[in-house]
Amino acid sequence: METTYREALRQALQESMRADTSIVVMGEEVGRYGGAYGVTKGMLEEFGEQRIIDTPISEESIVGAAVGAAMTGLRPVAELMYVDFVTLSMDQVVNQAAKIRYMFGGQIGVPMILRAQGGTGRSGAAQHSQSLEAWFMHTPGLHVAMPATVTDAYALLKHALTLPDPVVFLEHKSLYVLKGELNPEAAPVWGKAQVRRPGGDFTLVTYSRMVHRSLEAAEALAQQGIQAEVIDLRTLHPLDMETVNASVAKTGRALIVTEDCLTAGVSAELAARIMEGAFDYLEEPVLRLAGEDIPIPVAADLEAASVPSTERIVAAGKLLMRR
Amino acid sequence: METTYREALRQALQESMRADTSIVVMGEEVGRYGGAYGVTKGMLEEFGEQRIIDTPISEESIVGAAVGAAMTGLRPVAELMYVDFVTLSMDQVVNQAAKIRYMFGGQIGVPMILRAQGGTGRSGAAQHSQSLEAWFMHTPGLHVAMPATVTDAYALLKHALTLPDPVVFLEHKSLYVLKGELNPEAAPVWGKAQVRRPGGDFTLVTYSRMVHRSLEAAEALAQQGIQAEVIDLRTLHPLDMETVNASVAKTGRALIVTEDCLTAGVSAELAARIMEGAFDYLEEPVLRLAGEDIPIPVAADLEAASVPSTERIVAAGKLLMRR
Amino acid sequence: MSQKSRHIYRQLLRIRTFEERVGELFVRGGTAGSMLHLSIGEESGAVGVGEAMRPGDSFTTHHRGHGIFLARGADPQRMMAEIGGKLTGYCRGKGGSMHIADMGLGHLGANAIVGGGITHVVGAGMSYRNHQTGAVSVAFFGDGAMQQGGFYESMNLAALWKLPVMFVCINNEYGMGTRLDRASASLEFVRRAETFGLVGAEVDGLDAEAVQETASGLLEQARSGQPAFLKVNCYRFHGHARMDKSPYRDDAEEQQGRQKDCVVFQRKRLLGLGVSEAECDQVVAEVAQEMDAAMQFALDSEAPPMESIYDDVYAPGQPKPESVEARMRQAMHSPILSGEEA
Amino acid sequence: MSQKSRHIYRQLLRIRTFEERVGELFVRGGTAGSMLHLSIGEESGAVGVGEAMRPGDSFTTHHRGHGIFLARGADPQRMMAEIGGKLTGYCRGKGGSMHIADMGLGHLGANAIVGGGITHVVGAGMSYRNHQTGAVSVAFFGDGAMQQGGFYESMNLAALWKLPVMFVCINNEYGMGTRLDRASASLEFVRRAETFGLVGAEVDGLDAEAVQETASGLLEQARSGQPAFLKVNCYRFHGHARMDKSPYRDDAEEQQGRQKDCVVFQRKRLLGLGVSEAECDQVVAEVAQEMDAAMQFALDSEAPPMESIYDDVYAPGQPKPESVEARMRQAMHSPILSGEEA
Ligand SMILES: Cc1ncc(C[n+]2csc(CCOP(=O)(O)OP(=O)(O)O)c2C)c(N)n1
Ligand SMILES: Cc1ncc(C[n+]2csc(CCOP(=O)(O)OP(=O)(O)O)c2C)c(N)n1
Ligand SMILES: [Mg+2]
Ligand SMILES: [Mg+2]
Repeated sequence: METTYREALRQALQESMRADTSIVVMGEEVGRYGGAYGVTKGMLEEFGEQRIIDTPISEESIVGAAVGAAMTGLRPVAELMYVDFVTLSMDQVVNQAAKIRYMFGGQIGVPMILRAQGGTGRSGAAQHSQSLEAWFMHTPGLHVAMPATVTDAYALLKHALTLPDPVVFLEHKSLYVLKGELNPEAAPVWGKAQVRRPGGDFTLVTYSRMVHRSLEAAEALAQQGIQAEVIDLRTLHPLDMETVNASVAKTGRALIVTEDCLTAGVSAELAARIMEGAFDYLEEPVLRLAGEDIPIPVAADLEAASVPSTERIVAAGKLLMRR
Repeated sequence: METTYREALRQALQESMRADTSIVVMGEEVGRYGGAYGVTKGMLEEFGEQRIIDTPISEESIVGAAVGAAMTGLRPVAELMYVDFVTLSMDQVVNQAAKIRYMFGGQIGVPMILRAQGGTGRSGAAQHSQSLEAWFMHTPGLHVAMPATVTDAYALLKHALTLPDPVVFLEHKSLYVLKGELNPEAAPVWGKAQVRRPGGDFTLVTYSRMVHRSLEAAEALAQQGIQAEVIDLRTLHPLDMETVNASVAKTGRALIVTEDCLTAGVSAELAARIMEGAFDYLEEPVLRLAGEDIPIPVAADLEAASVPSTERIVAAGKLLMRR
Repeated sequence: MSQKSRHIYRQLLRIRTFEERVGELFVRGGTAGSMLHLSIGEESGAVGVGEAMRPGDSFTTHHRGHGIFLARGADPQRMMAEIGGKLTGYCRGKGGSMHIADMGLGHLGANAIVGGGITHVVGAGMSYRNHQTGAVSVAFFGDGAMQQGGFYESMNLAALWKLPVMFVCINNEYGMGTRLDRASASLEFVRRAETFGLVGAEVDGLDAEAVQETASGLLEQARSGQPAFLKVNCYRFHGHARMDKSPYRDDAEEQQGRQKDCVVFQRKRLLGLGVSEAECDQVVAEVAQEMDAAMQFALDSEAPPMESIYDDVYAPGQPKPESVEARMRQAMHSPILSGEEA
Repeated sequence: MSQKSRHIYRQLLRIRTFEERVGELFVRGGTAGSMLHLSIGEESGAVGVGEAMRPGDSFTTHHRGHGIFLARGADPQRMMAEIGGKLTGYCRGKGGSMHIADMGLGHLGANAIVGGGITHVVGAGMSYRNHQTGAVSVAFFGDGAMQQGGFYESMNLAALWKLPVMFVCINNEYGMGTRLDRASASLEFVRRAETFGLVGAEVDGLDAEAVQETASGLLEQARSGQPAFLKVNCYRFHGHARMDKSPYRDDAEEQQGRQKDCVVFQRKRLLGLGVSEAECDQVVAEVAQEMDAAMQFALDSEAPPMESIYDDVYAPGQPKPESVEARMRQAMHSPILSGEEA
């Protein structure tokens, strides 16, 4: 049925919590307030205060408590309102949750989800607009999911709630109102990239919000006779390079579009992996269209200019095809 | 004169502090203890408790206080004993120090240094052996320095102590005892990569401790008729791709050697930048020899196997030259 | 006496009216976004402490800091322009409402990270101690920040090093939708601060002059190296930010909370001191004019130019970040990247 | 009565002797590295609280946690093997001294991040509350961790949610080279905990039985939903880690500090209870044998196999990390990567 990204996330949480009583949701404003972006609205009433847990503003301990809970039989979904706040929880995410299974020789895992949202679009300025997924991709022991569509928001979150290891689940603040078909029977998609649009001229690799701008751009390019194959990675760990490199082997050209800033960002790993996996097929260098290497400014026009726009994706596609 | 990496760092701090009374050093055990690795030994006696400041175990506030001090006329050198502990300070490093100049429209900067050491070599296990430089390279507003030699430890630190913006200065725990010539008159090196060994067959790009293993490997390869050009980046921001790509344009082949883990690490950005800057010259894909995508295990042999060894660098060089 | 009381009334009213205009500017679409946190109902903390501070003293604020900066001498026009994301704003349109700062007036910055600016005053205190300037640095934050661990580290550092620092908790009873008693198991914040080696006090925010008196005493102790903690009790009259209608609290409570109105209280005091209604209304009219002008200034100001997007990531003279576009052009050996020419 | 006192004496002695053997293992080159933190002088905190805990209770420790785990039933052989980085260790040689853990005995893990394990007991407490297991989770940490902000967040969460949690500060007077009074401006830790809504107590670590008595009372309150804080005062007899000779404190102080010896004290108690010197020496001999065997076990055990390096990054069944070597081989379409064949 037709629903929104926000409701799809809620439905995944509700269905999973009904089936698995060990799941608890904890974070600032997840209960009475219903979540800063409304994802958990109404859930306190259904699941009660022991499973929908409003926390004080204590990011380090929200995640730390989730780690301890996950080691003792609960499956916590710890929510950080903005991914920018994970800077206060990095020890618990990186040194604890991600490493406990390994440090302890495999005797226990940390089946928890760290939910947060990132990205631009609300004039939230430098401390409320970041895209920090590269940090987690660089941390062994974590899964990283970044759904772009209504169905993926639902399917990825439901699957994440069955995994034995910690998952960083990153939503995009501009996608909550996205409308779309939710297909609950959709095939499992964890770690499988999805070709959102077939095309033979170049491969466009992206995820999260940029999937939508990329598809718009692909339409515009098609008008001009350029066929882009748009691939939505869905998860950054596991990373499905098979799908990506199979496409590049076909097109010989690749453009990566991410919202996180360029230098040492996700686009760097993807470019390197394409070179490693499809070098002999590359007719052009892999292009990276990413966020600018700047803090996000508050002024609306500047904020918009700090991340890839549909127009710039179109221009980059044409540049890639120019010779 | 001949000295050690540790003494070179101390000499840079001492000379700078004598010349600039606004410089203060703050951190755990920097005073009476002389620094966990002895870098600040004896400095408390010379500069007193108001400039060599022993702090409690409060990483978030050590960096936060340094930010405030830097905004009000001091030039703090905040020391985190192990870079692994920066996970407790990331808000102050990333959301505050790195963004203040931009957020405040350029009215003030944060001239501070965050000193820490990272890497393997002491069986410090998963929480005392990480290489996290990619996080800082991915943060606009920061400089990142990673000296490999005695002279660079001195020269880079002295220059860092003159910069108007925050510098993340990362030492390697296995280099403190490194002996070498200290040339105080060495030309300024900030942002300039150094060709440590000329060679025409392939370009080897590295930094920090891996510079030494790479030079050893280059020697061994030379025995077998393969000439590697070894480039030491010295700083990851600024990043001197001119030197790197000029070399690749000459050799047509590149191997990157880093200790930080492979996925989304510094090696990814370097590979992408070489593809962007020297694609037409590349005869082979850029190879990345980096740390394994695992937490660092404590057992000595496993720890050693988790990062590039001289032997593996040799093998990678031969692989790159095999056809 | 009444001179000072008049001044305080005007200051309280200026903040109240400024915030009302921020709300209006938002409705008129003139603000950069909706993350705007009004301090209506909390003016006494800003004015009381702000008046007690001296020239040269510095401060940091939380995200709800408009009033605090106004109390410390801010130009409402430049503030409003910043809230509008305009080039004429304090941060040239880069920071916005949650990042207003002005080194000239000792404003070390508003912070959008709850608790993020608290430790900065510890560092400022170190500077003032080392340079013996005699200044104090004051951290303003909300009751929600009392649950952030960094605050406790900061209190300890300030006490350990005997720094000229004061911590001011503006307790408006709520952190977003969470009432303080649902965020903190104990409300003995002053005793708590004492166990960290600080002196502390709690004051009713209804009376700005009482706040000033208490703040003055603590500030002078801080100045002499005995860091202090002050809790100002008030009530957040409106929602958390512009989009929040406070469904999580009932009207009865809100009406009750809004009874604690420091502006009304101060006006009553003036009347009691023999100031006429007409004189008070005169102040209201003057302030309204001042703040209307501020709003108009924001509306009339220009947005920052596109080129400025790469400015001030690093200091002038340092290399600016390369644009993503330039990087792609280099990769493709192309002079241009644009829909047309490509 | 004397039965219990004998048992406590043996437990204290087992820890003391185990730690001595760790030092010996290090000298013999049998340890994984030198980051080994001995709890000699602190045995009473481990034994006193450990004895007061019940089966099913869980705990986390700091980096100086060998004794605590021994007091909770650890097998010294597997512990020593882990300290040696051997496959037979509790963590199969992956974690080492600072990361020993055993879910079977409720050891949620030692932590090398000061304060890193404190919040974990809050989460465990949530589990026990939701599942009504009746268990308590106890965080052990040093005096240095009192300066970490996260601890204060944790106390508040435990009190706010009325969790079955206890926080135990093993105060050995030092954090590396920093004496507690140079790290904390105030030493009123118990009163501080009370202002967070906890019950608290402070006890002299000389007498392990006194520690147990105090701990028992607090533990039962914690079990009923009133979280507790306990401070055990002792002295770190030796350097911070194996390389540290404590140059920062003078011998007089050290001699003085070592007077506070809970092992000697407990032996005196036994003698007072009529236990003979011979019986005591018998215990000493048995414990020495036990710990010699542990050391020998570590020396005789195998290091973990190279292939295990990629194990347990993710759960069994999940894809293992690809090796850097395999990645390079793929890039070069090469079946092999080695000096010879390449
Ligand atoms: C570290 C962090 N966590 C959460 C938030 C989201 N947030 C913004 S304001 C706020 C409530 C703050 O309450 P309080 O400190 O009492 O300040 P008030 O809004 O009442 O003035 C929250 C949770 C944030 N900005 N930063
Ligand atoms: C977050 C963090 N900061 C610093 C260190 C380095 N360090 C290891 S132990 C230690 C002292 C800890 O003192 P205390 O908490 O009293 O424990 P003790 O060593 O006395 O048992 C320090 C500073 C660390 N491991 N983690
Ligand atoms: Mg509040
Ligand atoms: Mg201690």
